[in-house]
Amino acid sequence: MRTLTYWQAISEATVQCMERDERIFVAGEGVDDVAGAFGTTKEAFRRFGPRRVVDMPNAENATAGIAVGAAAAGQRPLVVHVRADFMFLAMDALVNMAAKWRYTYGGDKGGVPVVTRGVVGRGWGQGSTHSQSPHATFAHYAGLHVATPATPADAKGMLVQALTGDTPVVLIENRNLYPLVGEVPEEPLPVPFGVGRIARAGTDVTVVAASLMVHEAERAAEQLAERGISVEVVDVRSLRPLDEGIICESVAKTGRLVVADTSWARYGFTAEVAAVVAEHVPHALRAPVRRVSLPDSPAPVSHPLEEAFHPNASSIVSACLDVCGEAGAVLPRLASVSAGFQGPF
Amino acid sequence: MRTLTYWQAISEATVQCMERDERIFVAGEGVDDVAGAFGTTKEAFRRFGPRRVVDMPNAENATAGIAVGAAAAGQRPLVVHVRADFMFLAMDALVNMAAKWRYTYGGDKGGVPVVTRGVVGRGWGQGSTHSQSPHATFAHYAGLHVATPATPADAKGMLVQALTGDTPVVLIENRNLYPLVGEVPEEPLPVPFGVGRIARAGTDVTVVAASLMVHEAERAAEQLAERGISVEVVDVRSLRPLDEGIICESVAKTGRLVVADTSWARYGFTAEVAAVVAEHVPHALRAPVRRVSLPDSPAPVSHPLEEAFHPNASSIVSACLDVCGEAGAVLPRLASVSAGFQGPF
Amino acid sequence: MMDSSRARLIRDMVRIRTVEEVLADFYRDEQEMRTPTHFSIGQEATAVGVCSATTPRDWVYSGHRSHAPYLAKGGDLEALVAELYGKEAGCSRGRGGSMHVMDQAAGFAGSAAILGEMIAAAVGAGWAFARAGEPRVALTYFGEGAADEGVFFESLNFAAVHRIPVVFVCENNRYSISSPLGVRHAPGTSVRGRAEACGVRSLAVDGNDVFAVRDAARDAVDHARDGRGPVLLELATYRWRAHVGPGLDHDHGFRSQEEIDSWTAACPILRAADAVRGETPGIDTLVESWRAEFRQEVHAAVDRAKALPFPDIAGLLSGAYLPAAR
Amino acid sequence: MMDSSRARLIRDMVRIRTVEEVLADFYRDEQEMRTPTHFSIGQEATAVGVCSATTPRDWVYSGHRSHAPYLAKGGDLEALVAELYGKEAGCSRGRGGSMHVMDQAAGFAGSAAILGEMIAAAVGAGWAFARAGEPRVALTYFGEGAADEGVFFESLNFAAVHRIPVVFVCENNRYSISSPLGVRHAPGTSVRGRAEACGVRSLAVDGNDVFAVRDAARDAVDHARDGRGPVLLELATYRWRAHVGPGLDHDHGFRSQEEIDSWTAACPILRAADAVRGETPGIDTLVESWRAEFRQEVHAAVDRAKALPFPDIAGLLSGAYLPAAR
Ligand SMILES: Cc1ncc(C[n+]2csc(CCOP(=O)(O)OP(=O)(O)O)c2C)c(N)n1
Ligand SMILES: Cc1ncc(C[n+]2csc(CCOP(=O)(O)OP(=O)(O)O)c2C)c(N)n1
Ligand SMILES: [Mg+2]
Ligand SMILES: [Mg+2]
Repeated sequence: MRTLTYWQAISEATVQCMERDERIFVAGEGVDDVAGAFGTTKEAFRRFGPRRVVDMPNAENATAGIAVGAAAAGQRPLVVHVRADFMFLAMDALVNMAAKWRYTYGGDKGGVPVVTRGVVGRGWGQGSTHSQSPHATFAHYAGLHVATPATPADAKGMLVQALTGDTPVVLIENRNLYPLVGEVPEEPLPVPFGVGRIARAGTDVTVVAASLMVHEAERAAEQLAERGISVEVVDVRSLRPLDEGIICESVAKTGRLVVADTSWARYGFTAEVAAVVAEHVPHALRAPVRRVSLPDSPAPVSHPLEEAFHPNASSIVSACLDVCGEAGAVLPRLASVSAGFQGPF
Repeated sequence: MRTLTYWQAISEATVQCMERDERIFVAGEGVDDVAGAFGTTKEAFRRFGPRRVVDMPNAENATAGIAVGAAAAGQRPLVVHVRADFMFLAMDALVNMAAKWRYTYGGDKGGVPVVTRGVVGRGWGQGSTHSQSPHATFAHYAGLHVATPATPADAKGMLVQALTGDTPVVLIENRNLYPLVGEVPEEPLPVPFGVGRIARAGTDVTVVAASLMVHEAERAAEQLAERGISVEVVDVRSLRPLDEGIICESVAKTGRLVVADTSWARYGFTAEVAAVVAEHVPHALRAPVRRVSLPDSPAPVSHPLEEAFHPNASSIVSACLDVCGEAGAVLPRLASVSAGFQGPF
Repeated sequence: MMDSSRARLIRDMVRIRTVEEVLADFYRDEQEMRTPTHFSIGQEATAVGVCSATTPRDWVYSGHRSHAPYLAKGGDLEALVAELYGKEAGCSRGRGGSMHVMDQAAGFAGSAAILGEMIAAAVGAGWAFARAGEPRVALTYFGEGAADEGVFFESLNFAAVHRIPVVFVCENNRYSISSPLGVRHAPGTSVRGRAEACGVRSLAVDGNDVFAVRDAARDAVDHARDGRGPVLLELATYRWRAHVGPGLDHDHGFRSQEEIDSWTAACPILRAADAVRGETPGIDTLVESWRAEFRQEVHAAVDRAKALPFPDIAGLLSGAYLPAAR
Repeated sequence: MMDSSRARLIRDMVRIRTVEEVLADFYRDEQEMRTPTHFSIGQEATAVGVCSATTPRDWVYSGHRSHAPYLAKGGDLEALVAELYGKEAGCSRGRGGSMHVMDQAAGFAGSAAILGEMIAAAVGAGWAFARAGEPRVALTYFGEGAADEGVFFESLNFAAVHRIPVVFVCENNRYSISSPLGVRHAPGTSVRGRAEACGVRSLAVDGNDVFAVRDAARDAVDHARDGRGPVLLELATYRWRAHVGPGLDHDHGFRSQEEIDSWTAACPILRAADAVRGETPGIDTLVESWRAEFRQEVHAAVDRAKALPFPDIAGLLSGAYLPAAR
């Protein structure tokens, strides 16, 4: 199969869906500019112009509410935030309007399938308000779907699913994934939400992850393989719906669980995955669960602090060694996926 | 000790703290009106007048940001939302400004100890956007403290702690607790965050809960006691910091865990508590963890649907029976704490 | 003979008044409509005057004070009453309650409990109409209290920049629950001034004069429909009952009896009747007969609603994600 | 001889320009300041003109474009440079970076990355000053892009209602990243018009004329300090560099070379020098000598910053909750 980068896959999904459905339009701050939301909206703008790729005022709350209203009236808005942090300003519209619309009016009068893409991930000393990943916050609320594609194929397929589905969707994209290359089908085939993926098969430890952390987990798995520890990496792909089955089956097999995330532990992704296991297969656990997540502070800027702050392949390695009873072991530090990034932002 | 209702306890804490610290003021929509935020701000308004109990425009985002700015300049704002749902509009100011302020400027230049009270809880067919409890959403973010007092004494003590402490605090109050009576110290003694409480001692099952669900759990425990099942009810009191020790000790003793909450399961309070146990004392579990939470839909209005939607003492009883291997048993239905509520809202 | 369109406006106001008065009594006496309910009694001219200027293909949104716009737009009465009683046959299948009503056939596109939400939604709907090339207009009712919200400005601004066919209908009844406008907006400013500052054409109209409201709304809707951009109507009016629920709030101390009395005297129905009394001396008899007719209609709707089944709790989750079967 | 206050303004602008130019070169060449940096090159008159009208007890906030207001307010240069290099001695101990700087002693009260946040914060600070009975004023810099945000309106409104001693300083440089104002605000409207609509006194001033800015700011600060209410200054200006980072964006296609050239010709330093050349024919020599002096100052600050230690990662969590020891 031909390969694309993650950002190209998103761009292709956008363009193909817009070709097939003229109700789809892209709305976001600067989506028409030279950067084109990390390249993901450039081709759409080139093809469809400003009527369908609309530069929005800096008004995130209204933008989200307008998207809801447009969706209620039959359009299919794709809202893009080049930093997901701005979505806190759209929280009411997403959680109170989009998520609840269909149900609140009885469930039989149509929904508001707005699709919101939010970019997260470490850049270059971006500081406390540009280094967050609010996936768990949105995934807490019934009515939304929240997906976190880790591969170019999923980035395309899940955006296609979102743009052709019935449900309001939040897609969280880690910017460090954009340059990643992978095989991507030419056709706009949807990847359903709620179906996880074994990113790497293994027998000794299960690492459950989403988005960027899937790749960090794969790096960790490679290093651990050399040491004779066989790691299974589960990519949940979407947080809501969540594929409980794939998590439980893997843990039932390996008996050990590490959960890795780019956000804080409390009330987050790592909590939910651990809870699912505690609910369904607690007796499979041969060791306590370990969570790899952010330390309990806001994000710092200074490079050494930033390096210490963000969990990566090596943090996953340590956690895996720990659950395998080799807590003392120290392996060479791995470079994280984002290593080598250059600014200016 | 003399007794007060939960709302009186909040009122008393407010008044006493305002007497002792003239930098404290109350800000919120309608805090000066005849209802006085369920009575909690009436006495403060009577005593201190409109200069210190300030009716705010319906502008939740700016109100929160203004409170942050006032706190940075040395005032101590207490912001009141008669429905916590409005706090989604203040999410950016709470999560990006208040939570991160101290750390982002180096940690040594003072913080912004704004205190935000948000009222949650079922009323009377209030519908999908007035029936939420966003405690887990706020508790996910490092930098905040989030507390959920269940008793009049805690309602007073934790508000005192918040108004005299260094940290921005979100206090979530379930409106069904307001009429509850309990012993409350006369003095404004702080109740520290992060120290849980055994609301009822027991040996067979641990029910971990917060806020209203502590009382539902106590009702459940009573019924189960008659059947010979001894339930320990753990009231975490605050979600951030979270008293992991008290949870783990109780589960280590009982070997069974039910977590009860008024919000959705995914990425919520029930997830975090289960995760803490999976991290620290998984081998103590003699049965899978059970979560009692909202079903995965927005809140309905119609009375029978509302009754089915909201978890209560009987849902906790079922879950306890389940983890005790008596899943088949059916006990008489219990009235929930909110039973008998009359409108109009 | 009275101009039939004038008669129609008065009749529609009488219908809404009668329906709400009867529902308020049932609400108070029975405590069976378990949903917070914001009556528009005293504010019927804004509902009727504006909606009379729309076609069924135009969409109207409102905030929490939803019944009057819903009915004025032609929303089904029985479905509304069933909704208030929480019945499966309710316009929102008992899921939405008083604050979340919808009648798509009539063009009542929805109402919401959170201030400001439907202001943005209406702009989005108007945008959708324009994008699809349909000559339809979106309208949105909100109180002056919602005009405190940032999303109101953001929505005005976007509508002006993109010349969205939307009409912002501000029912300025001077209070947000019990907060007077004076503690929320600075002296010398107005809601319509805010619209103008964003580039939205605006008009301030006596909101208790249904004929003036209708005329202003016609201009506004035409303007929007012709692609000439959004319009804001600031309609001065007054609510007679408490903010929420069937009762009064006269003893709450935030508004004076004189103020209440002067606005009760300015009853939109009375004023409309006065205005046509010259041409139609029998107007009062007419009003009385309408009242009787509508009293019967709403009593029948209540009786029917009570006899209807509640939703089956087996369907609790239905419609949360995928369409619910009806 | 040149009026010493005029000289001071020019000198301050030259200092900011020189510092930023040198820092931009280091940023580009070394890639060691790992923090997104928004230079104000070309916009020095707004920073200097307004801050010159404040006392150290007045507080100034800004958005992401923070260095110029920070320096104009008297913020410590070495602490700023150390912050950009991520050092423990930085003004925010390496935690905040370019977008989160603070110098409390100088009255620079903070800057933030999220649009609009510091508009509300400044209103809160002004409110705090008024509540404490202190004759202090809060000021807040923001771009016209932040004026799209609802919180801007909410803040204007609150400030007007409560007559908060706050001055809103809008640096209208016509672009939000690459979005021209025309796609974000409707024709015929202005930022100051929005302020007026909320009841905030306003003034539009040529933001590249430092003397005009200073005069307007004096009036505004006096007005606010005297308890006569908030003021908004809309200052037309232009940024020369790219939105973020040390480079140019001339090839991005969203602004014409003519536009750029005309604004480069309207350089605030050149214009100020022109204005005083009559009284001070030696102004150009003076400017050159200042440049040299400040070049040395900033080079020294850079050298020092590079030699300083990074924060100890053992202190990663310190200050998240309780005060951090320094
Ligand atoms: C965002 C938000 N803030 C506060 C409220 C609480 N609230 C409900 S109705 C209301 C009064 C609104 O006044 P107005 O918009 O003038 O409408 P009116 O009730 O006068 O018709 C308020 C403050 C809310 N529903 N949503
Ligand atoms: C709430 C929010 N939305 C969007 C952004 C992204 N953003 C950062 S700077 C900027 C441009 C703002 O323009 P303006 O306020 O005019 O300031 P300027 O950069 O021109 O000085 C934008 C859109 C942000 N930081 N915060
Ligand atoms: Mg009102
Ligand atoms: Mg700008």
